[in-house]
Amino acid sequence: MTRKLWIVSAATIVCSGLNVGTALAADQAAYDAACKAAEAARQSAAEMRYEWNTIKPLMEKAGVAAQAGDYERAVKLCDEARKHGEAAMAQAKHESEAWKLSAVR
Amino acid sequence: MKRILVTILGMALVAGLAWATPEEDRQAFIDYHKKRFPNVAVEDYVNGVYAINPPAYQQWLQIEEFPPYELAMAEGKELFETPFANGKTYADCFPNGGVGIRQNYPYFDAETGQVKTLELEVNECREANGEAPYKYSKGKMAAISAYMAFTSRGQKLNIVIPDDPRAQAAYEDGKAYYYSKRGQLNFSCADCHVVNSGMMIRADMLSPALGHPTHFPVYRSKWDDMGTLHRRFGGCNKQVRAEPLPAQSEEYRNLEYFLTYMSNGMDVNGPGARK
Amino acid sequence: MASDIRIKAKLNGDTAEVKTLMKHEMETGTRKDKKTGETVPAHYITEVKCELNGKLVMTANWGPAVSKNPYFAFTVKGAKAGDVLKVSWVDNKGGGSSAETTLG
Amino acid sequence: MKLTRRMFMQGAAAVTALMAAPRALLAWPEKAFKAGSSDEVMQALFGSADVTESGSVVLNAPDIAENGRVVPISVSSSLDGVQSISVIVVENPSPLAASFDLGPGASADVSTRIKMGKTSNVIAVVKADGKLYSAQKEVKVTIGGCGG
Repeated sequence: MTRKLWIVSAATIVCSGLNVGTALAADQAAYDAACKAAEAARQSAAEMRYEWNTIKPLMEKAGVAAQAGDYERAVKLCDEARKHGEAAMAQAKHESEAWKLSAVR
Repeated sequence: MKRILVTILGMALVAGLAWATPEEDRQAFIDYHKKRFPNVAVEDYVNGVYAINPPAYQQWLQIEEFPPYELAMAEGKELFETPFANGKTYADCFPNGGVGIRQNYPYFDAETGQVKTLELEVNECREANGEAPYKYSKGKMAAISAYMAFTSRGQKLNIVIPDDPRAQAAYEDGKAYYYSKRGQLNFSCADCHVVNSGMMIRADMLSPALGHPTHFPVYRSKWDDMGTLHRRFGGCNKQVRAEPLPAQSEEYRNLEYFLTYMSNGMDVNGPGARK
Repeated sequence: MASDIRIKAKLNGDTAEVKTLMKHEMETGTRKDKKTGETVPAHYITEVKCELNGKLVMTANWGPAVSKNPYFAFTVKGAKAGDVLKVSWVDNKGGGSSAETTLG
Repeated sequence: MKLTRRMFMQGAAAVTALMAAPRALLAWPEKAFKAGSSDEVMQALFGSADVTESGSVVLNAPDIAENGRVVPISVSSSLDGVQSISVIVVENPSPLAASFDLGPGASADVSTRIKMGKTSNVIAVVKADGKLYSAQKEVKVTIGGCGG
């Protein structure tokens, strides 16, 4: 699995390298990493049933930016998506007890 | 020192809450609404926001002259009465031939250990008779649900939480869902419909929680369409910027279990028309 | 099949109060489909005719600003039990439907 | 209730039958429905924008529409010889919403539900004995956020 991913990333880097030069290759990798981290956070939040509906649109925007070669923006958007995912996880953890204080009694 | 005291008090409350029975919850829920809207009779909450918003009530009465859900009801009646390919009908799947039974849903099914909703059983009936299931949010499911609710109008909601830890857990789970903040806006269901009911959110008045499930499914002008209770749950989740869960997911069924229990004893008056 | 015109008529002396509800999209022609992004073509009822015992008593001319699943209520004088009230519509695409009820 | 459903597109025969059917009242007033202002609507419908406001025309509409997609409207009149009732939403892109031609036996009392894009004056125009009378009312339309 890890190996496969490595090969895919390597291939991407090579492709990018061929097309637009090595300067952007690192950015593609940075985008891939940021995107992976965001997706992991999203999935964790979703498993807790606390996913925010802001995360997927941010990642979609990031994908569009990456495709257009704007890796800086793509990484930024992925980072934001990851932060939303992490905030959702924190919310889930907090609410698992906090809700009891707001119940009508 | 003060903070410690508050914390201790808070913990005591949390501990105390764990012991509230569903019936105590329901009584507290009604008392809350009586205090919040002293001029509204409990039985009027079946009309949702129209119980607390007189100008909107007047327009609603005009819509009720010939409510758009009657088209869905007619479709639902026809679907309900049309036999499946194997010759059986919905009437064979439900108690009392499926007529006048809405008030008993959702219920806890000891066999599966799950909360069963009316819509879930409509699809179980279809599949048991070799038919493809309907989608849960709208369309034919909402039409059948509308017809079955109509045949139950005036019956009193009678949600039972049996002496079974799994049933109580399902109720507690639904209650937790109702009061937990979620989404980017960090709102719970209760933040809008309990704490702030009657307040305006932009141009809309927030409807009170008591009586909410009595009038579903609804024809919503905003949708220009019919929708089930779970479609509305999804809409509420989206509005606080949370990803909605699938209609008939365990969480939504448990939520319906809790929320409907809160309205126990009130009349079924679905289907409804809402803005 | 379930009717796409529903009629409720009530006789008060010689006055019939008629309420109708018609199943129709009433597309304005300006709305965009959320999925495809394409404009949904205009599709709306243009004309509703109401006849009592075959005699035209009312014609409603509508544009796309009439709400989806249109509601239309009117009253007719000089009606009696047993009279047949017919409501029919045509739309801008040439579709149409009709339904009738006997006053009771 | 007896029901029939016809699709007029089914064949030329049906179309011909429709054309041949006796039609006492005027055809659908396309020009009035396509008009972009209330004056143009009046010109197209009546050939005149000369209208008198009258207490004998009663327009029933909400002060604030619960939802602009479904605004209940009713118009009635105590005038004699009412020939038509028209409903104009001044601020809609196509202001004419509906126009009712009354035949013998019809009372001057109609109700329907209309769409309103934004806050607007709604005008009810009643044509009686060849003259035009009107009533108007502002209906506020707010942009919804949540609802229900």
